[in-house]
Amino acid sequence: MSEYKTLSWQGLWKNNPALVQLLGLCPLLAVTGSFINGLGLGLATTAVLIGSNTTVSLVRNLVPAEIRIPIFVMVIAAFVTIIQLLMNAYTFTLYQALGIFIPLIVTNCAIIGRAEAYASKNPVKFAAFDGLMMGVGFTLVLVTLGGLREILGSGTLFSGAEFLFGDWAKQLTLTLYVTEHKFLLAILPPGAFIGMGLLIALKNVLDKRLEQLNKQPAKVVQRARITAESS
Amino acid sequence: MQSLIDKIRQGRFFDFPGGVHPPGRKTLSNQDVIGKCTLPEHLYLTVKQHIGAPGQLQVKVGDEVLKGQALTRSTNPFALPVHAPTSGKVTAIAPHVSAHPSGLAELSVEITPDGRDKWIDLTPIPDYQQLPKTRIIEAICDAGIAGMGGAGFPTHIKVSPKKDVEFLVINGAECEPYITADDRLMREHAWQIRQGIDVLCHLLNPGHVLIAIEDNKPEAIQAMQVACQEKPDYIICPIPTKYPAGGEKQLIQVLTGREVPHGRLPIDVGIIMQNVGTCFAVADVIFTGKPLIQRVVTLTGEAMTKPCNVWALLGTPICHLLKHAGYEKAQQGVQRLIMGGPMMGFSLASEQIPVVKSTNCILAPTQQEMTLPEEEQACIRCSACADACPVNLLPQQMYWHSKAKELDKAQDYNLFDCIECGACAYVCPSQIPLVHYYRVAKAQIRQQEEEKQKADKARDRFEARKQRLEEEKAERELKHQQAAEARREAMHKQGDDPKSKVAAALARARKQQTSDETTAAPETADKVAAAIARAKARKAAVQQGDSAPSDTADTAAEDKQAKVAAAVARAKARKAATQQGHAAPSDTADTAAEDKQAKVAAAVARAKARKAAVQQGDAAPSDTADTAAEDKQAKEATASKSKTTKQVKPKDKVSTQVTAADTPVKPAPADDREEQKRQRVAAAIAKAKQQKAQKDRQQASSTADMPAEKVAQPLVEVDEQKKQRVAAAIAKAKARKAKLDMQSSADNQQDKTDE
Amino acid sequence: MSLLYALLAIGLLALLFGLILGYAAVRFKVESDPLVEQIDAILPQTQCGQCGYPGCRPYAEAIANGDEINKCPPGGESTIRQLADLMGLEAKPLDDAHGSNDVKKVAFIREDECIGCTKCIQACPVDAIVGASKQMHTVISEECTGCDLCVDPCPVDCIDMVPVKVTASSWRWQLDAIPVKTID
Amino acid sequence: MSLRIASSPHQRSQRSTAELMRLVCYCALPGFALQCWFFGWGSLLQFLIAAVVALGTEALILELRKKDFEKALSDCSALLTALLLAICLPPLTPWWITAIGAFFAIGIAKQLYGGLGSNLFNPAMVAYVTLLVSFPVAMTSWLPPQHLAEHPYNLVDALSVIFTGFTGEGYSLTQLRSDADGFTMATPLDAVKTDLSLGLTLEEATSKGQFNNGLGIGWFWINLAYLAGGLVLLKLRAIKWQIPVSMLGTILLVAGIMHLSAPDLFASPWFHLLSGGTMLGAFFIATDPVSASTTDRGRLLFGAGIGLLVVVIRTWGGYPDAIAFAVVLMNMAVPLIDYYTRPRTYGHQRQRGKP
Repeated sequence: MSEYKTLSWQGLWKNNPALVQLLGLCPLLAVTGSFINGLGLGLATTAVLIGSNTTVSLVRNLVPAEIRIPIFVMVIAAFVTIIQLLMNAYTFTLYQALGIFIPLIVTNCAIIGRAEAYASKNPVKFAAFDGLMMGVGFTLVLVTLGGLREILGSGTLFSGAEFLFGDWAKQLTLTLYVTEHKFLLAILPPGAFIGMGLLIALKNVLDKRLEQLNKQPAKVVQRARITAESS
Repeated sequence: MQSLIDKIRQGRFFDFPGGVHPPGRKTLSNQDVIGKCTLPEHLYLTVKQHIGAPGQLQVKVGDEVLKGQALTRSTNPFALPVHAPTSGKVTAIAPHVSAHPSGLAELSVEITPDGRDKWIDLTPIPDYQQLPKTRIIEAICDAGIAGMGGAGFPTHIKVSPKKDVEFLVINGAECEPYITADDRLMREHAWQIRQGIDVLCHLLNPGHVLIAIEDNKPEAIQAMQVACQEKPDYIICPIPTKYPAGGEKQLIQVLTGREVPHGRLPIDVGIIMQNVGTCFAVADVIFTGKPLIQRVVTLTGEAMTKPCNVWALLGTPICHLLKHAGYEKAQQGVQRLIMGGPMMGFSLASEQIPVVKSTNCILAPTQQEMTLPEEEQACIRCSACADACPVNLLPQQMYWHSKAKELDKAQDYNLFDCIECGACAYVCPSQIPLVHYYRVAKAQIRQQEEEKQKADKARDRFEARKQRLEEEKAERELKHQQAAEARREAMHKQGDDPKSKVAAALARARKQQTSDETTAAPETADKVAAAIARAKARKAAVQQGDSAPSDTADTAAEDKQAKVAAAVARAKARKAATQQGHAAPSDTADTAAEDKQAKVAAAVARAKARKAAVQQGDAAPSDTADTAAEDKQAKEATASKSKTTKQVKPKDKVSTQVTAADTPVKPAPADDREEQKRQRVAAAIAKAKQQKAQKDRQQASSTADMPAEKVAQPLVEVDEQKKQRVAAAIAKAKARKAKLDMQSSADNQQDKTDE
Repeated sequence: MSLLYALLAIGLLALLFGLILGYAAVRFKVESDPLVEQIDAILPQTQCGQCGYPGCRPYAEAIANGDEINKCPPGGESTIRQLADLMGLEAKPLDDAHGSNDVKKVAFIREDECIGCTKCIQACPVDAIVGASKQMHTVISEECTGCDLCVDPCPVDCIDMVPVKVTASSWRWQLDAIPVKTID
Repeated sequence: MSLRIASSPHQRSQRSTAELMRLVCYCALPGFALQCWFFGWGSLLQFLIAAVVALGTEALILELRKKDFEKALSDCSALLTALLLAICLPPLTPWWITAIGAFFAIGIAKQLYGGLGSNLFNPAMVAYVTLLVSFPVAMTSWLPPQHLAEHPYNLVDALSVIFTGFTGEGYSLTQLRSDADGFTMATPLDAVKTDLSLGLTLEEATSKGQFNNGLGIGWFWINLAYLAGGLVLLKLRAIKWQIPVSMLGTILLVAGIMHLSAPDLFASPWFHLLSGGTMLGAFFIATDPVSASTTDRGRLLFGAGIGLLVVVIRTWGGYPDAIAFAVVLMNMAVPLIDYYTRPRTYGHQRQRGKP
């Protein structure tokens, strides 16, 4: 159980792929113009992560170390293709909105990173859970950033939810304010960078607080004797 | 080439980049002739006043010295002597605060003048042109002449170059604001300076002599022109006034357009530079024989009521000069004194700092004329510093890196080419003390390099040691192997004769013991014991507080207890020995040889040792003296053993108090056998004693010894500190006592043994 | 059919790249691990053991294998910074558990108290103590790294760690630390 | 009483950072005054808003960073940033846009980078670019010069428009911008750009009302005023000549060549030099010491780069004026420029590969 707990903590916060490892920044910054876009990409990435982690873990003992990376890439590519086709079939508008970033999940370092660093060394159940948590962590950052940018840039939230969830979700769209002068910067790429920077800063601040809260009592390390004392 | 000299003759000079124009304020002090100063009460001559090595002291406290007498001797090429500036008595040779930015104390000779001002016999060499050059250079060296411009480089090294000298540059630029010492010197002693230049020319044989004077000193220029009239190859160069035109490298650039390559000396571009003050001093030496004992010092600043130039004896404390110039601290607000000019001088930490060979100015500014440094603000990268830098550095980059301690990057920006002229900090609008950052960074880099070297050396030594230890170990192992082989061989020869084995074992034991004895010869052993006891006492004193041995009654009781315990131990050991059949410890089993006697002996010894150790451990605070007593007992025992054995040869088992070791001795057939055994027993006892003593030391304090019974009574009342001291004393006494006791109680012991 | 071609092409490419990679792996093999040497060169070589390893080199090896870089009190901040640069890590403050970066010290033996036991000689990692059995010992302060390993073994406690005295040449422009004499 | 210990040099020139900043402010005043004269009170109000927000932000963030903000505020750098920003903003920009700009300039572009001296980009220009990108309409709503305007406005109107969006008489900003024919009056640069893109020749484009002999009315004088202020700065050695000279020279050269090659398609170099923020940029913005190059050769390169970018962006870019973009882009190149233009230190020979 504690392993699951550690994995959750690592994936969601401590070793968050987006905020700490800074992996997969390209899709992260590119598609987080709105909450739903972020959510869509996040879910897709999560699905790929779980699938690839599970598969990699399953075959981990069969794969020769020398060619593991190409094999991982093949596995990931396969899952990405599956996801891509699924999205093409069921959430076509979103698929179009996300565009190239769906196929680009293949190159998302977060995925191959987890496959290499974790899944290839651990049993299936942990690997799958790790994929889930990393994916959720990534998704959380995506939706937070997407939500922030959407609120600042267009004054709405959850707009386009119908693309992901179907027509019923149209009513989910919240309009927070209407203005003649929209804050375009938030929607534009610089806004993504600035927002991302601020999120990372926020995380660091929180981490510092946490650290101060549970400060470890000072330990003293035994000094090694270099040379023997005389007998 | 010719065109260059033509250009110089026409007064067309080059320029160096950057530079600043701080207000000169030279008229403050250059109005009057150079004055004379009265003798101070004491003179402090720092032994090392130049770049290089200090000279070797020639005088001792109490010596009478004459004016001009050498106080130190030059022992290597980079050492310069210092001379007594007046006649008097050497009253101290001790560290005195020195003319260094750090204000650290350095070895100085304190002279109390006798007021007679009596010269030593002088030997001028006016016929220097007939003498060999080495003779002149020697005279210059013996006169202690170092560059008087500020750096203090030994002049005799500078005037004996290995290369041809194209230009001899005489530096009279004096670009620092406020300072007028060279200015006045040129105005008043141009003739003698010229004579000094003649001497230098004789030594260096330069192509041309350039006398560089900033054009804000027209009188000095004129005076020098007059003095050099008959020397057509002496060219007076009135160079434009700009700080730091007087810097060696900058002056070379201004005059010749040449640059001294990084890490090289001016002589590498065919130039030698000497300060006018140095020329004057050289002339002094050659024509009057006077060594360097005084120099012109500018006393200036608005806090001086009578700013002036003065001939100051080396070693004169600053406060004496300040008095001369009418220094009024009330005018200053915040007091500060600067040695050197306002751009490169350093602030003084004490008024007792003496004048040294490179002291050209004492500056006491008021707050209005030099505002106090404000708090440093953020650098706005205005690059005013880069524009002011005379060597084309990027001061702000160096500042960033120095501040961030990125020393390698700072070096990458040529930090070490900085001449610390202060132009950058002068212009900085953010009040950043840039030069200070560079100095700190330079010092850090030097320190790091030093540490790196030291670390490399330490690594080498560590590895060498490791290797040595390994070799030693291998050697030892080899020896052991050989010994083992030898033994095996012997065994083969003697078959399964148990005696030989025993003999070998005994021989080993004996060897060990003798070696023990040699290392711990009785006297040394006592000393060592005393020392160890002392140390323990100290340690105990530190740890004291919770341990209760200050209680005398307790001590006494424990002492007794310890004795009892020892007795019990002995008894038990004896018992063990007698009952060895069933009570033999398991570990004896493996050593159990065929030889019963040997087995018995070993078992007894071991058992006793263990028992004793355990017992003594229980009887907690038994002490070293006790140990000594036991030791003595043991010795006594062994000593009397032969007697005992003789006396009680057909002894019954229980009747005697003889040490346990005696028991197995009983059936011993031969004398030498007995001897061996005795030794083994003694060894065992010694071992036991040692173990016990160790345990004692760990838990008990030294107060719990026999003499403590007498002394410890007052301990209960006295405070902790006293207790500790007493404890230490006791510990020391204890060892002595133990020795005495050993002898005095010999009879007693004998009785006991006999009992 | 086209599927077959695609598979064939991919397979051939995989084979080709595999061969190149395999060749490169043999051809450009790195013989030794120079990282340890580099780290060792940065460490101050006091051999004090405060890092918990018996000597600087073992610690260097430990760092190369991923141990923390902030365990060397004698090296202090500058060593940590250099290590961080070398290892591509972030510099962090010295770990207090290993002691603090004190002023530089050297051992000094109070010679009249020395009993000549040679224990300190055996404890000194750099052979900076000279002396023989029953002769008094002395420290070659030039060689002493200030590790204070000799202090504990001394049975008579006659070894002191003395701060290295600042001289004019080793002075580092600590202007604010200059004691200023008061004038009246 | 004890002796004061300090590091040399003990003497210092008396110019301080605050003085330098104030000097720059003063020298910008004539141009700013002219701007107010031509385009109304709005600019002054913008300055006040920007100054209040900028100083407030600076104080707030310094407080958060636990630094002494009184001292930092007194160096006038925030004030200068506010002034430069206000100069760049259209006079009747809604107040909150100005506030966002000022906050962005100080909070993001300056303090997040470490405060005065550590910012990589010119804060005022970063803020301007941010606003321009975020609110393109509001940021290009320049009024016609007052004497050409259909509805000249007074101080109260300005206040009202800035804070509510309408004058007291109910005119909106768009109406204020319209000329007699109901067409909005763009800035000369904007107009030229639009017209050229519509296929008109330069001559046709510049024949409109806000042009006078091919140069924009008002802008011409304003630029001259900034030029004068800049010359004073040069004279007082507050800035160095390299950046303005190389920047204006490059504009002249590049625009000149282009104009000569196709007079109908490319505006004349004089038009480039004397419209928009060219002079302001050359003397007041590009010379910001913190974000500009610090070596002499570097400054020449830096200025030339800005000049080139200005012409290029004005001609082919999507926004009418280009000073801000050019400056920010070149700011980015400063560390590189500085590294490769290090001066040769005394006694060092120039080595190949290592300048």
